[in-house]
Amino acid sequence: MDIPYTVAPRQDTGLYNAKVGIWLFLASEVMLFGALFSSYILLRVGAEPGMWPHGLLNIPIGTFNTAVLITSSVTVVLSWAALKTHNFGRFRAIQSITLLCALGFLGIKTYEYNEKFTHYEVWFADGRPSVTGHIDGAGRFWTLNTLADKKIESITMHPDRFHYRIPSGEQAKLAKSGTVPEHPEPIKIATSEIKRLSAFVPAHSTYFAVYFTLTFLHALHVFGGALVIGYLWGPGASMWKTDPDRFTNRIEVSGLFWHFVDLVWIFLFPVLYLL
Amino acid sequence: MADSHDISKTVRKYIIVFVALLVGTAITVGMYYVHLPSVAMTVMVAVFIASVKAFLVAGYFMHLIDERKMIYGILGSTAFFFVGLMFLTIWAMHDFPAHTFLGSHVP
Amino acid sequence: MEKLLGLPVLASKHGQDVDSFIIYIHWLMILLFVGWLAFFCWTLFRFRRSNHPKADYVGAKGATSTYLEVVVAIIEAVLLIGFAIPLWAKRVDEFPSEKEATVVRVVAQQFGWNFIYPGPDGEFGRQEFNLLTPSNPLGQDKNDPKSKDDVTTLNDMHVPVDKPVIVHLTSKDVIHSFKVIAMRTTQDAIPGIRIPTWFTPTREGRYQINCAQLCGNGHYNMSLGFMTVESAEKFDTWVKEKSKTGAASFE
Amino acid sequence: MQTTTKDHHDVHEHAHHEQSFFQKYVFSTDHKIIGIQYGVTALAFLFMGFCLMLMMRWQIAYPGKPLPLVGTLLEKVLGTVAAGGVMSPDLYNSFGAMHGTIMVFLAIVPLAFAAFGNYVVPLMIGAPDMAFPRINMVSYQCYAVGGVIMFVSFFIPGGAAQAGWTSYSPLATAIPTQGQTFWLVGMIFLITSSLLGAVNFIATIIQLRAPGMTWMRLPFFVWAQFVTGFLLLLAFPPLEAAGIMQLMDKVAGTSFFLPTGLAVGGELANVSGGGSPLLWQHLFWFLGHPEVYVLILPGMGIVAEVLANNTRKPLWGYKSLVYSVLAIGFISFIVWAHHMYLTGMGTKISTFFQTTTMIISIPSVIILTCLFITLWGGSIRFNTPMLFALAFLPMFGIGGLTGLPLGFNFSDLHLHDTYYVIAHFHYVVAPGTIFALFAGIYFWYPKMTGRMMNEFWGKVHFWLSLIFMNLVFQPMFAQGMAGMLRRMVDGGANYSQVMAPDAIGNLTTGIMGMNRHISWAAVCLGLAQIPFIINLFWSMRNGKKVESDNPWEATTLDWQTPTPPPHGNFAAQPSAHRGPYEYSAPGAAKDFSPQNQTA
Ligand code: HEA
Ligand code: HEA
Ligand code: CUA
Ligand SMILES: [Cu+2]
Repeated sequence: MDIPYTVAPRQDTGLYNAKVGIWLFLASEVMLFGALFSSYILLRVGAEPGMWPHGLLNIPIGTFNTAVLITSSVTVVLSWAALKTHNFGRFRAIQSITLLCALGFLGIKTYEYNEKFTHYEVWFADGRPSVTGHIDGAGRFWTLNTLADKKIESITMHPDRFHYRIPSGEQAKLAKSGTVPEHPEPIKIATSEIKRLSAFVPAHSTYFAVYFTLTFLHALHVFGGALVIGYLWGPGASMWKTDPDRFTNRIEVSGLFWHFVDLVWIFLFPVLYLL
Repeated sequence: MADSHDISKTVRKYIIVFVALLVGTAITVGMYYVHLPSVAMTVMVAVFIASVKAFLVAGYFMHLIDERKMIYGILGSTAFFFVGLMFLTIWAMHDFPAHTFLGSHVP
Repeated sequence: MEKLLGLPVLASKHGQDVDSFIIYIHWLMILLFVGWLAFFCWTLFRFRRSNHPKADYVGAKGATSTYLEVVVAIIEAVLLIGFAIPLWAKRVDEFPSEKEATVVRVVAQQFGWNFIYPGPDGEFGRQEFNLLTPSNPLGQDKNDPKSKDDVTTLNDMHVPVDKPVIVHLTSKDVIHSFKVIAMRTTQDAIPGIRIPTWFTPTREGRYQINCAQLCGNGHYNMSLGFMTVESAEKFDTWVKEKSKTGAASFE
Repeated sequence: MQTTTKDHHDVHEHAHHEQSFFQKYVFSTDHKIIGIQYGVTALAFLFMGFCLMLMMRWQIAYPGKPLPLVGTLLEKVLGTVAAGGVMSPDLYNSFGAMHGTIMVFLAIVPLAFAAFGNYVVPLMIGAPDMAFPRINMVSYQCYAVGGVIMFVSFFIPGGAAQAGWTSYSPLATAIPTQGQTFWLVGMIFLITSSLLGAVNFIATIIQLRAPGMTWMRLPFFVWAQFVTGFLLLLAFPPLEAAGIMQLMDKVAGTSFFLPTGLAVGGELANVSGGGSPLLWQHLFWFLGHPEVYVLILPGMGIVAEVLANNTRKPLWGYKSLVYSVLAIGFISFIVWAHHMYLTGMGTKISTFFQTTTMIISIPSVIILTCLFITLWGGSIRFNTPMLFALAFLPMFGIGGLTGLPLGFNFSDLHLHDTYYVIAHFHYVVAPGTIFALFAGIYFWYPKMTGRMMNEFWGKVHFWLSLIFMNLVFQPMFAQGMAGMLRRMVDGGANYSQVMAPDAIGNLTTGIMGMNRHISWAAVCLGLAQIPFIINLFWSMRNGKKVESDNPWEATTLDWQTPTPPPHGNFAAQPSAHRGPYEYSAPGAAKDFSPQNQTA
C-alpha cells in the first residue's frame, strides 16, 4: 500500500497531507513566537519606568527591510499562481525575486546588527546619568574587561544627540527648539570612572536581549525558508516534470511557511522598532 | 482553481493586498514621526495596523479566508492556548500577596 | 487521623486550619480509594473467567457512576469554595497590622539566612540591592538614619511567642524557600521581589528553618538557621542587646 | 538494484528495494522500525535513569559512605565529584536533575508516545505508514542526538546540569559549570524531535484513517495519542522559547531571568538585570503540566486496549472516555501554576488555578470510573498484560488522589517540595505509566516478533514489581507528611532530630530510617526487572510461536495484519465496519468481531 492523499485532498477533510502538516507546524510556531512575545511584554511592563530603551534602531532601514519581506511574500504567492496556470518559466522568474529578497533581507539585517555592535553605552561609577554614543577606535563588543586587557586608561566618546531616557516626543520638541546641538561635543572618560561599558549587544539590557533573540530567531526562519525555496527553485524543480501537482503543492506549502515568517515580522517591526 | 480566468483575478487580488500592506507599513512608520498624544494610543494603533496586515497576509496569501474547517479548528485552539499563556502569565505576575514589593529598590 | 497521617508537631495558630484541611481531604481520598478498591476486588473475583465464561456485551447498567462522579465534584467544590479559597485569602490578604506584629526582613543567600530587625525605633532603614558590596552584604543605606539601630543577624532568628510574626522575604542570589515545619509556613524567597508571609507561634522553643527550594550544592546544608520562639520580655532584651552591638559596628 | 514483488491474495503489493542493514535499521522510514528504534533507545534510557536513581538512593540511605561496587569506577570516570567513591552534593544534584530529565524526556515520552505510537497507531487506523515517513526518521534522529548530548554532558568538566529537571533560573545560570548549556542544547533537540513527531501523528490520524474509520470508531489508544500530540505540539514551543532565553542568559550574558541587583557570592553580578525569575517558571510549567499528561495519556490508552481485550467486552462509556480525554487536553493548558503556589500568589490568581486544578481532576475520575466499570460483566482473563493493566488502575488512583491535597494552595503550603510530591508523581509515572508500558510490551510483543513472551516469568515480574513499587513509594508519603524535603543529598539528615535534638518538629529517627528501607526496596525493584529483561530477549528466539496473526483475539485493525506486519502493513486497504471494541456482541459467531469484518 502507498501512503494516500500525498497529492489529492482527502474527501472528508478536503486537505492533502502536507497541508495539514504545515499548518500544524505553524501552530507550534505561533506558540514559539507567542511565548517570546509574551516574555517581551512582561519584561517591558515590569521594567523600571523610563528605562526601557527605544529609538535606538535604524527605522528607515527597518522600513525598507519590511518592504523587502512583503515583496517576497507576494512573489511567493504569485509564483504559485504561475504554476497553477502551468507556466513554469514565469514561476522560476518570479521565485528568483523571492530568493533575492530573502538574501537582501538577511544582508540588511547583518548590516544592522553590525552597526549595533560598535554603538556603546557607558554607565558611571558615581551614578551620574549614562551616556550612549560611539567610541574612538573601539571595535565590536568592548566591555570594561577589554579596556583593562588593552590597558586603555581613557576613552573618547561621541555622545548621541539624545539618550533613550528622554521620551521620543520630548526628543522631537528639544530637537525643534534647537537647544541641543546635532553633534554634541566628544567627551573624554577615564576608565576608572566607568562602572559598566556595553555595546548594543544582547547583554546590554533586556531590550536588546529581546531584540536580538527575536530577530535572530526570525532570521533563522528566513534562512531556513530560503533554503527550502531555493531547493525547490533549483534541483527540486525537476519534480515539475514527473509530478507537477505534487510540485505545486510543495510550492504552496513552502509558501505558507514563508508567509508565516513574513507575518511574524509584521509584528516584530513595529513592536521592536517603533514602540 | 486551475481555471486561468480565476487565476488572473486572484493575481489582481494579491497585488491589491500587496499595496495595502505597503500602505499599512507606511502609516505605522508615519505615526512614529508625528507622535500621537499618548503612548497607549500609539501602541493601540500600531498593534491594530499590524493585526490588519496579519489578517491580510493570513487571509489572502495563505488562503485562510476559504480554508477548511479542520485548519480553523487547529488554529482556533492554538489561539486559545496562546491567549491563555499570555494573559494568565501577565495576570499572575501582577497578583501577589498584599504588601509585596517588586523590584530591587525596597523602602 | 493526625496520628495516621503522621503530621508533625504543630506550633502556630493558622497551622490548625492547615492540618484540619489536610485531614478533610485525606478523608475524601481514603473514602474514594477504599470504596473503589473494594468494588475493584469484588469485580475481579466475581467476573474471573472461570466463574463467568461469557462476557456481557452491555455490562453495567444504570447511572450510579454518574452520581458518584457528581458527588466527587461536589465535595471537591465544597473543599475549594468552603475552605481552600477563603483560607488562602486570609493568608495573603488579611495580614495583621504591622504595629501589632513582629516584623522581620529575611534575606536568603547561598547558603544561609540573614535577618533584619527594625530595632527600637520600629522602622527599617532603606535597603537597595544595587548598594550591595562584600562589606555591606544586605545593601543597607547607611546614610538613612533609620538604619542606625537596625539589627542584623545571620542564621539567628528570634520572635516572641503568641504575637503575629510578619516575615518579608527575599533573596540575594538564587531562589530559596523559607519553611518552618512546625509553623506550617513555606514561602519562596525570590530575588528581585520581596514577599511577605506571616504566622503566630504558639509554643516557645527552638525551631529549625528549612530551605525548601533547590539552591545549589549547599542546599541540604542550608540548615544552620534557627528560629527561637521566646517570651516577649526575653525577646525585647535580645533586640536591645543586639541593637547596641549593631549600632556600634556602624561607626 | 534488484526488486522483489510479493503477491498476496492477488493484490499487487508496493514494490520495495532490497535494503542494506543501515537502510533497513538505522535510516529506516518504516514506522514499525522507527517505533522499535524508539523503544530500544528509550528502554536503555529507562535503565540508565534507574541506575542514576539507585546511586542517589544509596547516598540518601547512607550519606557520605562510598558507593558499593561502582564507587571507584565513578571516581575514575567522573573525577573529583566522586572523590573516594562518595557522591558529592554536586554529583547528587547532577544525578537528580538528570534522573528527572532522562526519565521524562528520554525514557517515558519516547517509549509511550513515540515507540508505541509509531508502531501501533498506523496499524490501528489502517494506514500503510505515517503521513510523513522521512520526517518520522528525522524525528528519531533528533531524539538520538539530544540523548547523546545529554549523555555526554556527564563527562564534561563539572558534570551534567545540576539545577533539577525544572532548571529554575537564576540557579541554572548561576552554577559556573557548563552542564546546563548542554542540557539546554540537548533539550532543544528533544523538543524539535517531539514537535516533528507530534505534527506527524496528528496529520496521520487526521488524514490516513482507513475508509469507514470514523472518529468515533477510533480505538481509545488512538484518541489518547491524538490528544497527546496536541499537548506536545502546543506546549513544547514555549519551553523551547524559554530554553533559548536561558541559553542566552548562560552564554550571551543577557538577563531574561535575572533581576536587577542580583548578587551571587556576595558581589553584584555583572549583568544588566531587569529580568524575571518567575517568568522562567511560568514558561517551564506551561509545558510542565501538559507534559505530565503526555506521560499518562498514552498509558491510559494502552490500558484501555488491554482491558477491553481481556474482559472480552466493549469499553464502558467510550464516548465519555473520548470527551474526558479531550477535556483533559484542553484544561491541562491552564492549570500550570499549581506548581508555583508558594512563589507568592494573590487570592485571585490562586483561586483561578486551584479551580482549574480541581476541574481537571474530574475527567480523570471519569476515565478511571469508565475503566473500572468496564470490568463489570466481563469474562476476565488474567494474563500478564492484563495484570499490569489492572494494577495500573489503583496505582494511578493513589497517585491521582494524592494530587488533590497538592492541588489546594492551602494544603500545598505544608506539602510543597516534600517527599509527598515525589510520592504523588512517582505513583502516577512509575507504577502508573511504567506498568501501562509493561502491559503494552507484553501485549504487542507477539505482533512485533511473532512470538509470545513467557507467561510464568511475566507473572513473576508483575508481582515482584507491584510489591516493591509500593514498598518504595508508599513510605515517601509518610516522610513527606513529616516534612522531609526533596533534593537533599543527605536524605534530610540535617533536619533530623539527630542533628538538632532540641529543635521542635524535626524528622524523627523513624522517618529517617525509612530512607534505608526505601533504598533497599528500590534495589529489589531493580532485581525484579531481571526476569523481564531476560524474558524480552529470550522470547525473541525461543518464545512460543503465535498460532495466528491475532493471538489475543482482538478486534482492532492492528491485529488484522500479517505478523510481523510487512512494509506497507496491509495486504489490501482495510476498511472499518464497526466500532473498535465489538467483543461478545450479541448474535455474533465468535466473542470478537474485528473492525474490518464485513458482516
Ligand atoms: C503522569 C503524571 C502526572 C499526573 C497524571 C498528575 C496528576 C495530577 N497532579 Fe501532579 N505532578 C506530576 C505528575 C503528574 N501529576 C509531577 C511530575 C509533579 C512534580 C513536578 C516537580 O515538581 O518536579 C507533580 C506535581 C503536582 C503538583 C505540585 C506540587 C508541589 O510541587 O507542591 C500538584 C499541585 O496541584 C499536582 C496536582 C495534580 C492533580 C490535581 C492531578 C490530577 O490530574 C489527578 C486526577 C486523578 C484522580 C483524582 C484520581 C481519580 C481516581 C479515582 C477517583 C479512583 C481511585 C481509587 C482506586 C483506583 C481504587 N501535581
Ligand atoms: C517519568 C518519570 C520518572 C520515573 C519513571 C521515575 C522512576 C523512579 N524514580 Fe524518580 N523522579 C522523576 C521522574 C521519574 N522517576 C523526576 C521528574 C524527579 C524530580 C527530579 C528533580 O528533583 O529535579 C524524580 C526524583 C526522584 C527522587 C527524589 C530525588 C530527590 O528529590 O532528591 C527519587 C528518590 O527516591 C526517585 C526515585 C525513583 C524510583 C525509585 C523510580 C523507579 O520507579 C524506577 C523504576 C524503573 C525501573 C525499575 C527500571 C526498569 C528498567 C527496565 C525495564 C529496563 C529494561 C532495559 C532494557 C531491556 C535495555 N525519583
Ligand atoms: Cu537555599 Cu535551598
Ligand atoms: Cu501539574
